[in-house]
Amino acid sequence: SSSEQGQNSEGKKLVVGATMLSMQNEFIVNVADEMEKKANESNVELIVVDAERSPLKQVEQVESFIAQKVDAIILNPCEVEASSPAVTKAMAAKIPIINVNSATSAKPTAFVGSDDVESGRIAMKYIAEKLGGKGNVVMMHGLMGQAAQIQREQGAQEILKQYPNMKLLAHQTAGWDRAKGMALMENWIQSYGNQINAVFAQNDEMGMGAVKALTDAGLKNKVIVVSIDAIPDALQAVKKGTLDATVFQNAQQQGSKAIETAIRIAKGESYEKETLIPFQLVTKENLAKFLN
Amino acid sequence: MPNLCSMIPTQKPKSTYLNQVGESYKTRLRGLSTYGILLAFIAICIVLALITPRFLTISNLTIVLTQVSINALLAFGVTFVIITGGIDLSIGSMVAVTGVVAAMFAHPDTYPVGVPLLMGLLTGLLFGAFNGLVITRSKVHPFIVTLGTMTMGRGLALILSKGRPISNLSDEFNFIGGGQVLGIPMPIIILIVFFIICSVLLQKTVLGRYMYAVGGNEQAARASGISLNKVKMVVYTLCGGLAGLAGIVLTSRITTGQPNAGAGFELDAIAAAIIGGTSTSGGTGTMTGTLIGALLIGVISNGLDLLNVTSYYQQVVMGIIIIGAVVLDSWNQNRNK
Amino acid sequence: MPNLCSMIPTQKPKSTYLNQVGESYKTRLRGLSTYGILLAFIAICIVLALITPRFLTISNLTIVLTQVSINALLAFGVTFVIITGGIDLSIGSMVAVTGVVAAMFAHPDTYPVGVPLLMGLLTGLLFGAFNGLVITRSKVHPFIVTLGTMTMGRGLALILSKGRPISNLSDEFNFIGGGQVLGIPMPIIILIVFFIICSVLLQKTVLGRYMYAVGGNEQAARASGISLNKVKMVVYTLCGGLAGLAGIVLTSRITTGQPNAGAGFELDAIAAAIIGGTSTSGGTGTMTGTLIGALLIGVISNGLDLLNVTSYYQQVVMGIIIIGAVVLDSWNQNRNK
Amino acid sequence: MTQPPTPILQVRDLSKSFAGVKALDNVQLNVQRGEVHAVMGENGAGKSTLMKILIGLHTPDAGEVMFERSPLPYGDVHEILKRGISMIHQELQVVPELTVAQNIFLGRETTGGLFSWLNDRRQEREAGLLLEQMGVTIRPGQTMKYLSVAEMQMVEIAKAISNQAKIIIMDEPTSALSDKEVAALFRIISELKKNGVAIIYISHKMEEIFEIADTITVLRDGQYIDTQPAANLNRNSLIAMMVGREIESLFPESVPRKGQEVLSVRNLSRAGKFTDINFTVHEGEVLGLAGLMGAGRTEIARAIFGLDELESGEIYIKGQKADIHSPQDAIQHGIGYVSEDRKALGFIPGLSVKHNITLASLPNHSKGGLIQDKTETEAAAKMIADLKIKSAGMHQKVTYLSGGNQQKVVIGKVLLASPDLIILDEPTRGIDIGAKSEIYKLINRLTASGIAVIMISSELPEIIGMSDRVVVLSQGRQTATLSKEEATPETIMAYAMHA
Ligand SMILES: Nc1ncnc2c1ncn2[C@@H]1O[C@H](COP(=O)(O)OP(=O)(O)OP(=O)(O)O)[C@@H](O)[C@H]1O
Ligand SMILES: Nc1ncnc2c1ncn2[C@@H]1O[C@H](COP(=O)(O)OP(=O)(O)OP(=O)(O)O)[C@@H](O)[C@H]1O
Ligand SMILES: [Mg+2]
Ligand SMILES: [Mg+2]
Repeated sequence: SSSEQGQNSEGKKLVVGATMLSMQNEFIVNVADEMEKKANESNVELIVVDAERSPLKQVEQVESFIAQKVDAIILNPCEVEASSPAVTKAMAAKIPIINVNSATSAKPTAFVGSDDVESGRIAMKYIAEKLGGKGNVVMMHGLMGQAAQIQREQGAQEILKQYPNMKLLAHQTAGWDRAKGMALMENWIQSYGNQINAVFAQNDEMGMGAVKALTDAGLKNKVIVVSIDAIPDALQAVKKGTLDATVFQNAQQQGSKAIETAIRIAKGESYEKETLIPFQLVTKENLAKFLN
Repeated sequence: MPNLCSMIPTQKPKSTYLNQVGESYKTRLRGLSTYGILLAFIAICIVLALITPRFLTISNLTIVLTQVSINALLAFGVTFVIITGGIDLSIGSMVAVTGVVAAMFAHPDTYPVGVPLLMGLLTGLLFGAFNGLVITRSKVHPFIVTLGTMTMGRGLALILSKGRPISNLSDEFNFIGGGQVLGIPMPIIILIVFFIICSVLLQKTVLGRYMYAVGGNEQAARASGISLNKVKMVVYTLCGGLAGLAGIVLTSRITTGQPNAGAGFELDAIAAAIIGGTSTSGGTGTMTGTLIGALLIGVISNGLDLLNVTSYYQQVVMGIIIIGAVVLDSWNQNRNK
Repeated sequence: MPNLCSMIPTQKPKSTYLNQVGESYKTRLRGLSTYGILLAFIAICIVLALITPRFLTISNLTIVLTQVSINALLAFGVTFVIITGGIDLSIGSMVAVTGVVAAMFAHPDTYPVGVPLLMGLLTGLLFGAFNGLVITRSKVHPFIVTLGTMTMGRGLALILSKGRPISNLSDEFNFIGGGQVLGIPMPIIILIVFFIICSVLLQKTVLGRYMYAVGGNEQAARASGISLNKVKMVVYTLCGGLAGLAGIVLTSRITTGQPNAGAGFELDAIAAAIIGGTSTSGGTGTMTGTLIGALLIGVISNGLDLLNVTSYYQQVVMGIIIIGAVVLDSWNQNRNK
Repeated sequence: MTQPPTPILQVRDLSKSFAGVKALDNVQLNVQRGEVHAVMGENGAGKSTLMKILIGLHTPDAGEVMFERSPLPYGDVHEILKRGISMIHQELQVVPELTVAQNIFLGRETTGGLFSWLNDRRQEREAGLLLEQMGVTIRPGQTMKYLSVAEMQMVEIAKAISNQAKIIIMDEPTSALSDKEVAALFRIISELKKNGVAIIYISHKMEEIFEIADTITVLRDGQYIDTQPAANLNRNSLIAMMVGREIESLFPESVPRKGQEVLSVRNLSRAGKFTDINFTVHEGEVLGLAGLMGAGRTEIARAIFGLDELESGEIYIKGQKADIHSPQDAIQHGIGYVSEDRKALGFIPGLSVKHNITLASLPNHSKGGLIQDKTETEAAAKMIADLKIKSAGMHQKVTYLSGGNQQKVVIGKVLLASPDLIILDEPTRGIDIGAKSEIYKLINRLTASGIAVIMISSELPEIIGMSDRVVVLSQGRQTATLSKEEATPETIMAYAMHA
């Protein structure tokens, strides 16, 4: 019955600790909110902490969870490698650890999420198809060296390689930030003017900045802009037609599935070792599905 | 306690007869400190114009100015603070808080555009006044106080916005950062207006004079009947107000209130002020210098993008050019001394 | 002219005595400055222990100490710098560069573990020496120089690592940050060893004395035959070396060389030093104070996590507590004056 | 005639300029072992610059310095100190956060043990002995910043002496000392002379020069004028050499014009500083405050001016009780204060002459917060003309002015706030004889226009020459109030030492 859902074998309320990549990132906040909701429903105590994009902080937070002897840990990794010690330490302490959203090189008890490389592929593929496999692209990176930046770039580059007539004119970081994305796009417009056919921004924030700069310069109709995350702003922009496409990651599913898995493991029930939640391309055509 | 300032040897008193000519010469050269960095700035502009024809176009220069506006507004505020011998690290967070607050009142068909403007500014002024209050009451170093309020402000912005960008702002509001008047982008107009206001305030008013006095020698200022606490309250509040304005311009420019906007802006603003000749020990600095400092940073950043320098190298080059410009300026000044 | 010397009293004015009693009393209380922040620290610990039973456990305290170690090492370095009246904003970037360099040499079956250690340290020392060189040669304010090298360092770390984390490090290397000796985590051991080394250096050696002298009154130090440039070179180099060590510990702890590690670390380290009583105007400060400052920050951050304070509120509370602790300390000092 | 022995220090044709200004122009100086060699000249004559070259703080542009027959290692302070030249600097060169002993041994610390650890305990012992020999009671473990200026000056003297130097340069060592310490210093000097140490001595106090100097070298505007045995000179001939003209009488005649009561203080007290102080000052009157160093005179002035809080007692201004808690209040009540420490409390070094002069009266030169440049400039120009302030113009920064002119700027600032009462605390400290007589004339002009003056001074001739009445303090207590006739050096001293 639901009243005993969140209890461990000794009948005490289950405690789950979660460390999130960054609570300043809208997508991650959405995942965390879903987890919170699900935890409330299941009568589980959820402790959410913010790693502020620092893998060191994340490792320390997991250490702290271990010291507190939580029943399960949910890890939303900052980094593939650098967050791995967190996994190793939890495993060594025999506390189940579930990776949500993205992977670490060390193998956790279970994984719920998707592969960021795939999102880069989806976005760039859309651009390539729109341009008919020919044209000039610019790419906006997130903060250099971060897992999401590396993987999204990797996916995009894979696709670019398949289209020899597509040229990467320039690529530069705008640090995941809308204002910086806007400034960068403004400067690119100065350098390349009409040569740019498409923009791939590694997240919606930068994408929205690029859209703003292009609109101001009166170039939006000539340039395709695609980004990743499908935040509400981006969906609105897709609706208006200013943003051509974004890539949707299912925050709701990632959040609730993560908690579900954690509870199952903690209670010693059977669970999925890997729950893959696919990315989906969002364009004007299928937009309705994502607006709620 | 003996006053410690008395032990810090200042420049030797000069002989009256001998140096009058020399002094006025030196004084004139001293004034050139701003001039020196202006030369560095012009040199960089010339180099950029030679390397890339895209640099020296009206449209590109307009963009540079627009991009510079936010940093310049912040730098004006922090120039006041640094002139009095203080520092403000919380300006980046103030940009976020004020932007979020303004955005909360800027949805279409809710309030007239004056309301988000007022609320944003007011938030900035209050935040700044809070800084000033803690600094003057507690006598704790402004570095640590504003480091604390920087963290607090960031948290506040996240709490107010629940960690999500606030979008869907009215067109009137978005005009502030995105509109144009007579073909001139609004941020540039705001920049020019506030440059003039701040310059006048600093150079032509009693308050401005008191700022120099407090930063130049706090004890002597006090003994001249100046209330140190009042002057400090005013500069931190002003700095907050200008950060509020910058927050509004930024929010309006990107048409979203961003709780994580402005991170690191404090360092750029302080850099602009120092590059422009404001001494961190207080008592010197001008708004013109600060404006040139902000322009220097803006032009370099624009130029590196135009030249498509890889982002890794951009950072290295940016660092080298900034240090280089200031080093050249300081050598130049020392040689003339 | 009457001969004044004949009238000179042989009896000395009593006020000198009077003064001495009062003064030495004051001096003793002054020494309590560190003590004040220690009290604040203990108070916070007691409060935490009362609120949550999880706080006062060996395992939790071990974790806090381990977590504090990196910030403390950085704070030790920057304490040297601040005591001489300087500042170093580049320590966060140095952590990244040294970590990346160390990781490049730390793959299993390539070099013995001494090589990455040495290379990391050397990189830090060189970086710091570069800071010192520019600061002493150019006479540009350390704030702007290290702001420049902060940007440059970040770029360098990205260039060296090609923007990617460097992983697959040897077990020996990972032992530095992740291993234990007699049940004590290595970072804690390193922390204690370097706390002692830095304390002794500052308190017991001529070099340490010169640091205080240079920061207390540069001109007086120079007039006493102390080479300002040498002392400054040493402190920036030391600061770089300690940042290198912190970079190694960090890299080893997260088993990856991260080009974007350490962002913002400079502010935490400076905060620890200032909270611990190092004055930004130079001439005062102790390693014990800095250690307590770092512990204070670490304990608050740990406590807020333990209490499950929402991350947004954590920042607000963190800001309030830090300002609060320093304010209390300063009131306490003023009252005793 | 016997050949004079080779000088231990020979300076030949030394020149030094700053940004095109010649501070020294072909200067000569020969110093013999065991002599006290006075170097004299007006403010800005180049005395300190010459000394800073000798100690290595400046490097010369041209010329030659031979010390013990070998060239001086220019610019290397450390090496020069080691070779045996040490210096008491005109500006206090102390590290406030270090202890007395640490300051004394700064740069040549006592170390011991395998790793040459600092040995603070031994340093304190040695410093204690040294200070005791000098006859001063300063605890060697005391933090420097808690000492009075005079005590710091004594520590600086101890530091220079303890270097076992062959030449000790003393650049205005007595400007912050009272007579008792001066006597101690002179005892030390004669001791050093006996041991063959040469002293280069700089002071603006004439009596001192004639008391201790063997030889006198005079500089004027950076140029070498002459060197003479002290015995060949008298006060007037020396002044003539320095100034290039005669100065007749130092203290101008004045007609006392005592008017209404301006200030009256009753039972002023501040724990540990002063107790039960009562006096009254009238329009057109100069009230002298005399006492030994540390008698509490400055403390009383600071309290009246609102820089420090009073603990008890009342202040009456023109018969009305006044509540003064800040300098602002004091200025509003018509009080002006010229501090003994003009660098710390007097002026803003980075601001111009004009801006400094108008600082305390700025609201009077502004409308609605906006400074009226014309009114301000006129007011400043008038004050500059009135006080004969010499500068390159009113836009020159005050840092670059000579000490006397800096002092006049501070007085000008105070005057422009139109006070009824001015407190002058050591108004002539470190000021050359020409500027001194101008300041005395100025005081007379102030009283003539009905302003009341309180003058604090450690120079008895000044107190006696200028005051209409003298209040004498001893250890924070008022021991006498003397009329002009009663105020002889002997009586003042007797009351100043009164327990
Ligand atoms: N700011 C201060 N803090 C602590 N002690 C002080 C302070 N100022 C002065 N004193 C001490 O108080 C006593 C009175 O000093 P004060 O300056 O009033 O003496 P004075 O009579 O003016 O002598 P002086 O000739 O030195 O100016 C001295 O012993 C001095 O050391
Ligand atoms: N560091 C400096 N930079 C520029 N000018 C200087 C410097 N030091 C001294 N001067 C100038 O050199 C000249 C000589 O100054 P110096 O200090 O030697 O005079 P002085 O004879 O010691 O005067 P006083 O009696 O006031 O101490 C003055 O005109 C002074 O302004
Ligand atoms: Mg001099
Ligand atoms: Mg006095």
